Amino acid sequence: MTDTPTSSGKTDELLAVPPSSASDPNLAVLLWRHPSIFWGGILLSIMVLIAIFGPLFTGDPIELNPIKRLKPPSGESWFGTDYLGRDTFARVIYGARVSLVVGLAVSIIAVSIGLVVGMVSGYIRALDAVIMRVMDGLMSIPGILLAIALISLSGATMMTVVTAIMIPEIPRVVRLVRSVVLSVREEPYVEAAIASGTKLHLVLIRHILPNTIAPLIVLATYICGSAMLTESILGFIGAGIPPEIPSWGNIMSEGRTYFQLSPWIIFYPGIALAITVLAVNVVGDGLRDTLDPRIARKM
Amino acid sequence: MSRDDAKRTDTSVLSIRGLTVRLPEGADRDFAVEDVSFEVGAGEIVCVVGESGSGKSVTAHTVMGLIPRKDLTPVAGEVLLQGDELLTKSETQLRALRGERMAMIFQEPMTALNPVMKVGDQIAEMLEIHSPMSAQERNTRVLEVMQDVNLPEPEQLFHSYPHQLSGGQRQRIMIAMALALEPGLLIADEPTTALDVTTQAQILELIKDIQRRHGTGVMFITHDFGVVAEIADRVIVMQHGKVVEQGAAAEVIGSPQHPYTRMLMASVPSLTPPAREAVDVERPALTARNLNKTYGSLGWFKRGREVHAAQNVELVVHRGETLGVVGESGSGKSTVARCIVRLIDPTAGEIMIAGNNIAGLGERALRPYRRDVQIVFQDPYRSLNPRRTVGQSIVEGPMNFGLTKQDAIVRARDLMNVVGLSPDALERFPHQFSGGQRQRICIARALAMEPKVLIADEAVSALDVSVQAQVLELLDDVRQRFDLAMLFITHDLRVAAQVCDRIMVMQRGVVVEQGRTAEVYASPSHAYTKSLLAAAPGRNTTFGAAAE
Amino acid sequence: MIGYIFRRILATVPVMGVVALFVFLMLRLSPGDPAAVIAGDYATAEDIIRIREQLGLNEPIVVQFVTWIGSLLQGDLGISIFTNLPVTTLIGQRLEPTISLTLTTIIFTVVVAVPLGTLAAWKSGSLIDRFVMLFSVGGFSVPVFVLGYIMIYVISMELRWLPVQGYKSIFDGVWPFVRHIILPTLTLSVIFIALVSRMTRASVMEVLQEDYVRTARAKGQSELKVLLRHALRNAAVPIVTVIGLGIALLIGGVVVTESVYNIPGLGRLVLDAILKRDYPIIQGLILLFSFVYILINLLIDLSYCFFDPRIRY
Amino acid sequence: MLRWTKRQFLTAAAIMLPLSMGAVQTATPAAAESVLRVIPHADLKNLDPIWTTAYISRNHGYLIYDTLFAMDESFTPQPQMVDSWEVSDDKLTWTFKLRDGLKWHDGADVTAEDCIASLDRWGKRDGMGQQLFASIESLTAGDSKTIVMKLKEPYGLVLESIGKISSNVPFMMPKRIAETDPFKQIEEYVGSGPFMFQKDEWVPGSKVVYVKFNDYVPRSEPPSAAAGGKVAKVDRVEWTYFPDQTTAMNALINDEVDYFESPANDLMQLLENQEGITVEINDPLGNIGFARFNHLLPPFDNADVRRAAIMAMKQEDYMAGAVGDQKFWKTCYSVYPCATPLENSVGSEVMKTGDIEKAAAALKTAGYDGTPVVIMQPTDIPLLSAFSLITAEKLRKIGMTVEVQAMDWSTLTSRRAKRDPVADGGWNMFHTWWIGADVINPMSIAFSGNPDKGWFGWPSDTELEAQRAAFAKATGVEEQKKIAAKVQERLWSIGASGELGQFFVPVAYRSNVKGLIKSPVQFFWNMSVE
Repeated sequence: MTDTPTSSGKTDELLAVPPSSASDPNLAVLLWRHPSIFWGGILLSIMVLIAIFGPLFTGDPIELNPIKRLKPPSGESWFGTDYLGRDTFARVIYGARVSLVVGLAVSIIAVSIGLVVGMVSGYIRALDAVIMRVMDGLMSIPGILLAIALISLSGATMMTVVTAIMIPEIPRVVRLVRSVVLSVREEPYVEAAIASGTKLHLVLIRHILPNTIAPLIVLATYICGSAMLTESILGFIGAGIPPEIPSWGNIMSEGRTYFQLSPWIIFYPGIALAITVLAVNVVGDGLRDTLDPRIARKM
Repeated sequence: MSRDDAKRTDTSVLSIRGLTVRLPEGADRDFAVEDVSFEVGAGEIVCVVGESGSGKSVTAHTVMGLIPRKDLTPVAGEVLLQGDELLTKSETQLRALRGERMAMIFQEPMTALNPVMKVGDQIAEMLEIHSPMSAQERNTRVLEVMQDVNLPEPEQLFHSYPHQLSGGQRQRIMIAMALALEPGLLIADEPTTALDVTTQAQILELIKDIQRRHGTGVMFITHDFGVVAEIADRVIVMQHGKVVEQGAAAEVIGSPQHPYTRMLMASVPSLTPPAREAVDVERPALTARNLNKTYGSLGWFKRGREVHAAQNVELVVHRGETLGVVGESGSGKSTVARCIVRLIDPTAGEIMIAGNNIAGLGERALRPYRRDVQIVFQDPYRSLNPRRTVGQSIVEGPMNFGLTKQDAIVRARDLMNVVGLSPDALERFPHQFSGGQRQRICIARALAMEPKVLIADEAVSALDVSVQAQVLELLDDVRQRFDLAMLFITHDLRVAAQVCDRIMVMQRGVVVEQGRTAEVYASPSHAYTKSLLAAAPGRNTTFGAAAE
Repeated sequence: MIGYIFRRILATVPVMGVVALFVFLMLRLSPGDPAAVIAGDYATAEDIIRIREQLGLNEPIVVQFVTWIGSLLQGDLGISIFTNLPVTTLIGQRLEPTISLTLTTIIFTVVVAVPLGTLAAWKSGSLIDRFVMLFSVGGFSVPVFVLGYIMIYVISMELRWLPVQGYKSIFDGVWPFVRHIILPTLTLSVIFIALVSRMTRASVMEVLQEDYVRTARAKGQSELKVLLRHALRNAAVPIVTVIGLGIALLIGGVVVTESVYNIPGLGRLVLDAILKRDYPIIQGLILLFSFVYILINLLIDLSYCFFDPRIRY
Repeated sequence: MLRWTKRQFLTAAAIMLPLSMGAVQTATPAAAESVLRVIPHADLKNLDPIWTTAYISRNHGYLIYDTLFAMDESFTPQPQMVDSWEVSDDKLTWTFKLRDGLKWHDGADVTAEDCIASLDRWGKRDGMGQQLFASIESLTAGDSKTIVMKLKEPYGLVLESIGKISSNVPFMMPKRIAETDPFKQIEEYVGSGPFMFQKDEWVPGSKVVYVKFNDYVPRSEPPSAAAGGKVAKVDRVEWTYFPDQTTAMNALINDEVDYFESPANDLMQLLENQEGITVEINDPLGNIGFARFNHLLPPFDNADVRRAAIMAMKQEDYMAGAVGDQKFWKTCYSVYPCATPLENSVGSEVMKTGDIEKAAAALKTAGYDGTPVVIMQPTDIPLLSAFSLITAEKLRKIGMTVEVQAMDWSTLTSRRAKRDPVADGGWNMFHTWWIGADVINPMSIAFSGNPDKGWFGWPSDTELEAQRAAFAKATGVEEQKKIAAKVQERLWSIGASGELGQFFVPVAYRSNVKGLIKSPVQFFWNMSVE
């Protein structure tokens, strides 16, 4: 059916405006049209600033003070203290660093690996079947379960946690990249490049790769959000980042027993986590709507 | 306003007066349509013609009340349906009118029908909404209208889903649905554009027939002057949201008054092939022998379902010559083109370029021959990488073959001149160009490779008629200038007549006829060729002043 | 059709193989030693070695794998290291609560999320849409356990409306079952509702752009029927798909939810097993979960032809 | 092509649902039965209290099995299954006669043969059992109710051993079960205790059910710890395990359970204020916090370094930090639990120091060379996790290089068995606690000085071993006390372990529960629900 003549598209004609290109969003217009990106971005920037500079201004997040354990929020310790008398405020501020690092590390690594694997899978037919079976297998194992198993079996370090959260995310990336590659490789401009003797790796890098960037940025924000959430759940279950590192998940996990006695231990990191993940997701939604609303179905 | 407007108002089913619709902020102009006035009388077919962006569809959708009101706001004028003002009606009131007193059919019947509902039910839905009929009565009536639009075995088709029908049948279902309640006004928005030429002829015939029998007023939107010539009683010509000319069909087509109309008419390619210089037959640039492409193979578990997209195709194109490949969708003409460019691998046969068979070469061995065959695609919006400048796109190929960047840019600048664009435009991105300009860039990109063979795969099909003429001229020009062998793939017999030295007609993967263009058009030997030519709309009409 | 089902089932074999191999290697290559755990506080090195031998942990890894796959094919998931009971028995005991919880969650989710998403798509850009989107983004942002605790605290402890914890079988009475399942279902549903309503919205929004919706409106069809009859059914395939893919998410949530509400289901079983290095249970359960996931997604694939007559196998 | 209508689909789903659920059998108690609903301190994973030392399995054992002797409140062995016993003058022949009316849950009579097989199996697993059996020449049945034990040499702890209150308790099982390989778990659960185990209702990881054994004949004496009459006063005991403390507490408050065996100390504030809930300390001995060094690896292969580290460990800090409310802990510088017969203060100055500066000075003198200390932190056990963090902070303050390695308890248990250098997966320190009853005398493995057979950490001290051997043979109470003090002095002088204080885990229960027995072990007889 490739040779059916079609008009340039009904909506274009209806609106009598030339088809806009997705590749040149004017930033000001973009923010104006999508206030969610604006507000989400501001929120996220604040969190990033807190993560970077916050710990410079707070007390020591790991200093023990058994005498002052489980004290409610006060002028001295704004978010109260935990069961070892550590300052929850300092810990929550420091936790922002941990959560963001985990979120970023997971999304960047997962996207990078998934990008390579997805491109290979989408372009090299011989490997496609094998790779996709492995990805199907990986995808069929519930992510959290896989992460818990990996971590508790290989020992909890920052590295293993990031790896364990990342591995279940890879199939999503691979599938997305592969679907983009499969659809873009049929584009006439890709065929034109092939017809003019462009080598495979150049075709992939010049013509196909750029098409994956927009959806990948969006997916990366979602992965970042869900990685932070997963980190907290792992921490809660007791299979997360080493507990001496005050990640939000760990703080909440340690406050678990004291939920009714000292709710602030769970409340503040919970709020911080929810706000951060919310900001990340809102930015992701905004980017998705801006870059390509149709991505929604691929994710 | 013309003098007989006042008189006609009484019998008008649709009367549009001074309609102005505002575009949302940020569009390239303020109004989608501006001060548009025309009438559609009962029993009359009024064609609204214009190129893309002329506002013809907006007008139609405004009448139906199907425009998104927050984006497109009617700010002035009135729209009277059988005397009732539509613009002031509430959504509920409009809903009652739609289907009952005005109905619409669309360009692409495949997408216009709900894919998950039986077609019979979709027609019945129309009755269910507007009439108090029982289910039994509805079904009877559905079968009646299906019979009315000449659908074979309506009882059986009733229970079919859209994807099980052919394109023509689907459009008949749409028409049946639109006419189920015998509305006074039928709006047809490019209803035959997506159809093959033979089907198109049948559907046009059907619309005319039905309209005649039911006395319906038809507002027919099209960009194809052949169709206009076939069907129109009166013609409204629109440009940039304004009506530039209207009048009886014969007058507008035969002796257009407005310069724009005249230009349009002049651009319509004639079905009569012009005289062309004879071509040196001794210089074959491309030869295909016994070319076959079969899809579908035996998988481990799948039963083999084979499709012969191309069967035993033989062709020769000489330097300086244009070979046209004509056929309807599914005829295999694009498959042949893509095999020759080796975007797909032929299943069997030989493709000889400069004495070498490239049919079975691997990618590495093939690369040196890539430059000899270049292709220009149909869709100008997808043929250029939107993220790379025009210059980058053009120099990519030559640089693959060892040209330095400077030399490649020099060549690109030259070629931009050749295709009629400013060399300075190399720094720009594709979205800054119109469709016709992009197609020129694609031609420049192909030429940059210094090919021996240029394949134009429906290269002008997506363009407006005025742009189409220019691009055709350019193609013919470069063929001569660079002594190219050109393979011109098209479904449009008019276009083929203008540029091809020889013609090859394909049907279901097989070449059914081959010969010099003038001869084939004058005396087709194969029945299929005959039917194609007979179906070409407006074949008996001369567009524009004959003198021009 | 039957041929297709057969092929699809056959096609799950390599996927299950991948899962099995992956799970096996992951467990065997990890540093924890179940023998030491079993031996307990007072064990000597010799005891540990003896236990290792009993468990066959000294065999070459390939032999262990082959042995394991062999018994797996006979439906034998092995014996739990700690409780000395067959894994199949342990899974059997825990099946009902987990199935009940997931089913009530899926039903509740579909009942809530699909109308919500459709409404949001229809009123796209409106206040309702904003609210639904906010809820769906919010649903993705709050950790399940925090939600669980808050619900317990407010609904069970402060208001005393529902029990705090536990599970009652539906066979012991519908009312106790319902009372115990409400809170876990609500907790588990939030993220799932967020997911499904967001997909419904996206999918319905896309369908609403389609020509046939315009056709339906051109017929004068009412908006409600346009949504129900034309939009929703065409939007069904991606919605159903996301429900299937979401099963993995759901199983993850089950682990936490069962912990918080003290429901003796598979989620807690697997969590306990992982923390105690009870290899046979971990292997068995991850395989079971994967199998269920693959099976459900197979069923969903097959359901496509119910939603979309264009799809034939 | 298979075509399903929507209705058919729903019907099919409705049919399949109960089918899949029907596979699970559930039983419900009859309405009139009295049920004691308990949240046990741990999940019962193992049903063989001889095979495992897990306390939860021991508690399970006390429900369904009986013992020959049992400790009373003053930790004196009293006869339980035994009716009367005699010791020959040379203290080499012990003759025990069983009570009348003892029956197994399957209806058979309890015989001497059964008991001998049971003791045999226990003697192969339990540390005290191994010691006892090393002195036993023969163990034979006189008649169906008489057990005759002949010793090679006089042994001071015969009754203390077979009346041992905590793991592994020598529970009596029928001969056929007791003949199971001691290194394999038993697969049949028949005892002669006051309750019967309901295997059908057991859901590992969640629920355990016991019902009253109607044929049990309790002794006539009032209950006193493990001794005295074991009268089952409820028809059913149901254990439901809660992994989540908050949920468990809420369940108790909401009257969904009756008895909460080991609530976190911090929850006590909340529970105490609830109407209808009683909180009390049921275990007079409590638990002893333990910081264990690896004596094989530097820097803790040096006794002076160990002693310096111990000097830094201020018990108040550990107890306040990890346990909290002062109601639930006290300092205790005796290696034997305070308020038990062998408590003393010999040599404990080092533990009492609790001073960073003094410890730092001592460390300097000891010649610490900066070797890093790897502390294993079991993150799934909050108390030990806190101990680890507090130790780490203290050791850093006295100038040691410390690396805290987080892991779960099961990883820790496997890793602590490794004697390899740190680089190869070894370790320097971990924390745990002993229940008071387990360290009540020098025979506890916690005090071993034999690096081959001793407990993880492997102190090597021949003098310590000699003293412990002497204790085993000592027969008089005063002599035992004297030797015990010597053992303690030796333990402190080699810095075997740090002791972090004595803490008590209270129980919380609804006020309609009556008849709790004060004891370091949780017993369920004599308890009733009103």
